[in-house]
Amino acid sequence: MLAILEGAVGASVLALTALGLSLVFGVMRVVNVAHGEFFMLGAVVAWFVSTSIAGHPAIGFLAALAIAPLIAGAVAVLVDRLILKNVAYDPEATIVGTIGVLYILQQSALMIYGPEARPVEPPFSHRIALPWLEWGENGLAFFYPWGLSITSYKLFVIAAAISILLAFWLILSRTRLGLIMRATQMDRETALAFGIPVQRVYSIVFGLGAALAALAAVLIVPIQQAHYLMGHDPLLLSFIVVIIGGLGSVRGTIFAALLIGMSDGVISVFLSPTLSKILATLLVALVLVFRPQGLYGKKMA
Amino acid sequence: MMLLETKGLTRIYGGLRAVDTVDYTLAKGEIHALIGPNGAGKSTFVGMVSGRIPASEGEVWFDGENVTALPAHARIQRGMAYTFQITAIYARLSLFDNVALALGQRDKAKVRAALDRVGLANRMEQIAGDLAYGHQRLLEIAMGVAQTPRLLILDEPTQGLAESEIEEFNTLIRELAGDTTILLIEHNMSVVMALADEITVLETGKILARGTPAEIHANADVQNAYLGTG
Amino acid sequence: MTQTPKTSRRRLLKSAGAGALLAASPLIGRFASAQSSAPIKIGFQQHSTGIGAAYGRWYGRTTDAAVKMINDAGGINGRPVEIIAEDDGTDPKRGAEVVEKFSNQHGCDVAFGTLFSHVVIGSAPAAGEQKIPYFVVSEGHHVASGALNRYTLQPGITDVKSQVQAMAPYVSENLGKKVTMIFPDFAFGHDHRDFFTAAIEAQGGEVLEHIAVPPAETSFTKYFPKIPRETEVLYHVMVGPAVLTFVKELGEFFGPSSPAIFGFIDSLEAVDLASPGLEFLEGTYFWEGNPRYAQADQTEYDQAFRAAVGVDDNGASVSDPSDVSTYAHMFGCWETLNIIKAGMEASDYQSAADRQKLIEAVEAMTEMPESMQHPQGPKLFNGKTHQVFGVQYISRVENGRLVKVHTTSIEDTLYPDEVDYTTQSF
Amino acid sequence: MSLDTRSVTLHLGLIAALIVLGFVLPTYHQGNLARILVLATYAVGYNVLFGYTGLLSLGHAMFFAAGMYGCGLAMHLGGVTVIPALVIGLICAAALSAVVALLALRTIGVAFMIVTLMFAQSVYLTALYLGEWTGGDEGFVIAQASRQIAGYALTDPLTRYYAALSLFAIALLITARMMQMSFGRVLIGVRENEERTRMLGYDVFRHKLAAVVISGTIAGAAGAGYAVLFGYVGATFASVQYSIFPLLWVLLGGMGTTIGPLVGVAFMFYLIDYASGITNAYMLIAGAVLVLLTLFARAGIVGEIRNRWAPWLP
Repeated sequence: MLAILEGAVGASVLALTALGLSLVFGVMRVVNVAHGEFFMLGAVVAWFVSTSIAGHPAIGFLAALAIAPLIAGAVAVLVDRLILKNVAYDPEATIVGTIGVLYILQQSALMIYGPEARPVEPPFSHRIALPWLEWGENGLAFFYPWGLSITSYKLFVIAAAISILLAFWLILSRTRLGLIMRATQMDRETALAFGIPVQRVYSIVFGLGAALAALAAVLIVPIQQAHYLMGHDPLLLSFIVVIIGGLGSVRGTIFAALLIGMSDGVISVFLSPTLSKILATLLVALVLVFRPQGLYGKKMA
Repeated sequence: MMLLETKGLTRIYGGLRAVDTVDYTLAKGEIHALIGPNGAGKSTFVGMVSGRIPASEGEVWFDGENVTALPAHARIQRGMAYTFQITAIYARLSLFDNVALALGQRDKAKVRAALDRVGLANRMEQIAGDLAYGHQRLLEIAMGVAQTPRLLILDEPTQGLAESEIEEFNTLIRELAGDTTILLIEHNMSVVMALADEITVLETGKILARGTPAEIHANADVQNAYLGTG
Repeated sequence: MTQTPKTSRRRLLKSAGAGALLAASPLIGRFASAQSSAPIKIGFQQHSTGIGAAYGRWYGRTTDAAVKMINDAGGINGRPVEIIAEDDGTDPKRGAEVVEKFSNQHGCDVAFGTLFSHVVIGSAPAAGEQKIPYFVVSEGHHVASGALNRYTLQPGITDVKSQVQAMAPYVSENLGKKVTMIFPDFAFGHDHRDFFTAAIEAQGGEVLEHIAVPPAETSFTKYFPKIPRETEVLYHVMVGPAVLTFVKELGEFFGPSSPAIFGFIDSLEAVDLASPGLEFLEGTYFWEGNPRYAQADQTEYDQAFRAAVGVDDNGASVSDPSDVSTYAHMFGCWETLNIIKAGMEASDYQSAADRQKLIEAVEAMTEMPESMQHPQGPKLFNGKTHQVFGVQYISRVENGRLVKVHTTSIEDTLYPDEVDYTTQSF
Repeated sequence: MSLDTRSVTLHLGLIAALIVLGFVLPTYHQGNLARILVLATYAVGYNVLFGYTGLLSLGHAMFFAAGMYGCGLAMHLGGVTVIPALVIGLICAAALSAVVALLALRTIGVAFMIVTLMFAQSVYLTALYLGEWTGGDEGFVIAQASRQIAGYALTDPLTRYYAALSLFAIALLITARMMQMSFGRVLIGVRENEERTRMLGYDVFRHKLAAVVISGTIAGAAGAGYAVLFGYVGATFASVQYSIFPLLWVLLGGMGTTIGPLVGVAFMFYLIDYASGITNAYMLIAGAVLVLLTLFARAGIVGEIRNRWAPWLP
């Protein structure tokens, strides 16, 4: 039970990050290797914002929620305009280019922010603990704290992630922007022919993808810490989630995030954690081998 | 002696029977044209013959052997060759490399000979993608011919060719006839009439008619379904 | 070990080794003249980037302070010391390349370095091949285990095996005998697992459960239900950027009803104890290589050491109180540089040709009393295993500060020799 | 001069130049070049799959590591001498690449990238998990005394240099020759147009399988070579980072060119070595150079030379 709740926290943050990657991948057909660094950027900005604003931690946190995605998005738009546009979104050139961006962002963070892991104070945090119940010799016995324990903030993260995902889904399916994005995703040429400013859509999408990653990072920093190398794992995991979920499928991405977020936690109940990580990794790889289109992807004819 | 035979060959796309229980035979040495309106299932049919597209039902027999279960490359190795409707040459490689891959060997003289048959021998070192579209089609045909197949499947070979090039193409196919059996999908009726020994008309996945060019020309159903529209 | 008189050693070397060495040493070293006032070059392998960067920065500051002290006091053998720092990226491949660069490109006299064990182990073969003395400040057991070579020494910091086993008596007597260990599932954690389990059993205690956490884990709560309920002491050691999460989640899990908790400060090096979420650590115990907070009985040496490096009484930078040092480890750089100085002066080091004499001089060292050169405390060097042994500290968190509650003896840290490097040829 | 003669001249000339360099270079650069040659061997192996066959693997570190651990453990725990240990390393890499290929080649494109990435991650975690033998993240040192072939100490700089050069030369000549033979041209055909290649009667799957195994085995040879020549084996070499390196090197040098991998490795090595001498922020410089290369030299260094001046470059 605890493993599942913890998994849900990780999974909801992962879903947001992966959605950003999936969006970029789906609409622009490029792999953004620097995606994890936008995540890191979000966390680092959150630290700067929350430490420079005095008062209740919630104020700083709210400010960070607004500012961090904006900054990450702005940097991403810059990357898009300066680099991706000029290589015409060629897949290979984009990979090398974004690896370059990755190095630049990482090193800049090291120089400006420093090598330490720094925490951000959560806006609120109450410990919620349920005891473990066991029928013993003397009747029902309570054991603290081996039952369920979690903080209210963690529950908030899950709720926040769900609402952001819902809002995003609404944007994608109900608004004109969403329509334009989906049209561009289907067929770039046709979209151009219909007068859609594809270049601007690309910039928006790339910025939005980065902003989502940054948003996810702001949510997680009160639990984890901001560190200049923290972008590595989210990148790999989002990658895996996007592919397993099926390209461009929001539903698939979220489902895969849940699967990945929970799988090793649950398996590790039975086996040694590292062994279970190995097995979970192999399992995911094999899912992909035998269902290459992903769980929700459409099979290509 | 039949070189190619299909029995109840069927392809279903999401409930739609693109090719519907087609029984078909092709005699050795014949030039056979497959015609029909767009979406009649011609390309799907030859795709299943060559193995590009797996058959939903039915069988393909080639030279007395059931090849239904064989993958495409194994069928090609048994003597089929296939040229694509949409030009599928190696655009970033030289003409030499293109033909050498088709030949399976890097013998300059043989490559030159194959290119010579379509009049491209003097462009051997050029990059294929730099050729004009018509020349790319000719290269595609040269690659098919270079394989010295027993069955050559040509999917709309003359599309995009100029009149003079079509004339050369006709000559080339006539030269091949006899040694090579040819299955031709073609829209250009003058090419069909000039080359084909026999014609099969497909419509909505079924064989509508089969006969000599003259018979097909006279067939009222065909007139209705196909020629009438053009 | 019996100590060979330094003088006779030196004579022996001069007759036997000098000729062969001259032929083998690199060009650059050969022409450095004995009367030279050119600086002694010490290559400093630094974790400037990569996972070890927080340590690297403080190792750098400590090194600069130590060199300033040495140079202010007249340098080594009358020559100034120059530090040539190269980033190893916290990567073993780059580490080895950097050692070669020191030896062949910069013409360094010795190499000196770094914390992370994989970088040390990756670099040691290069040091052995280049025949350049390589002084490490890693706290790994790699040197004393005999895995490395005669050119690699660790004279400035006690190794993990000693640290861990020295904790067992205090833990079993004061905190409890039933221990559950949480450690990272790679070599550093395995060292703790193996050495502490053996040591606590020797004290009549037992380890109920080993909980190994996979590398790169970022959330830990799911491992905590595995802690057996009868646990009296929870022993934790974590490294890497996620350590703070670990401690916070531990607190969230136990709330007010926890067993005694004992941890290695490695989990919180460079982390402010006043960070949000760490209130829970109040009353828990930590191993400290060197007490981060200035103690009531602070020595004059510690005071001077702090001043020289620029660390305040809370273990943070004097210029930025939120910039917390890696105080439990970085003294090793200071002490190691002073040992290089002592070794070079004892062996009358002039040029790269004297590198073997330098190693033999360091091997001949034994007792190192607490002093300005050894501000962390007294030490005993074992020339056979190339490893130093020093007192260790246990502190308790009281009002958000680490207060020293126990100082181990050097004897607590000793264990039988596992290698004799002095029998190896150069 | 015909195309093939020019290619032969280029490769033999390059090797001859490297032989001469071994004598004239200062010790430091000689040591660097030895490392570069071993890593370039890794990149040459990667190039077979990525550059020529068009399959982008993000997991090649597992093959490098298989060779490295196979060879290193045989020497460290098995007490085997260098030559048989190298063979064991090669066998390990070949076996692993065959198994991985059989599974991963069921996928294409991005899925192939991810599957190889995840297999490599499993191999990395396994190396950590078996820490009792592998030393986990710390790794282990191969005893200096055992690193010799027939009395020639591989720890001697010059011997090591020529050993590294031999390794590289073998890999280079094998791949260069392969790319002139039909087999190599078919791989290029697969890269350029897989469907067309299949419809010319080639068994595309078997060619890809062979490409993965050859590529993985050369990568493994580089890993085994690194273990023997530099005496250290550790899990770092199995990490994702070391899967991304060969991709970078090959893209930098020029994918699908025989000498591109060497140029890419050398460029990257000296870029970092040089930049780190000026500033600690050498990653920044490396990043900027990568961005500039993508903007202005998309085909990589050798690729641009081929595009602009020397279309015959193999």
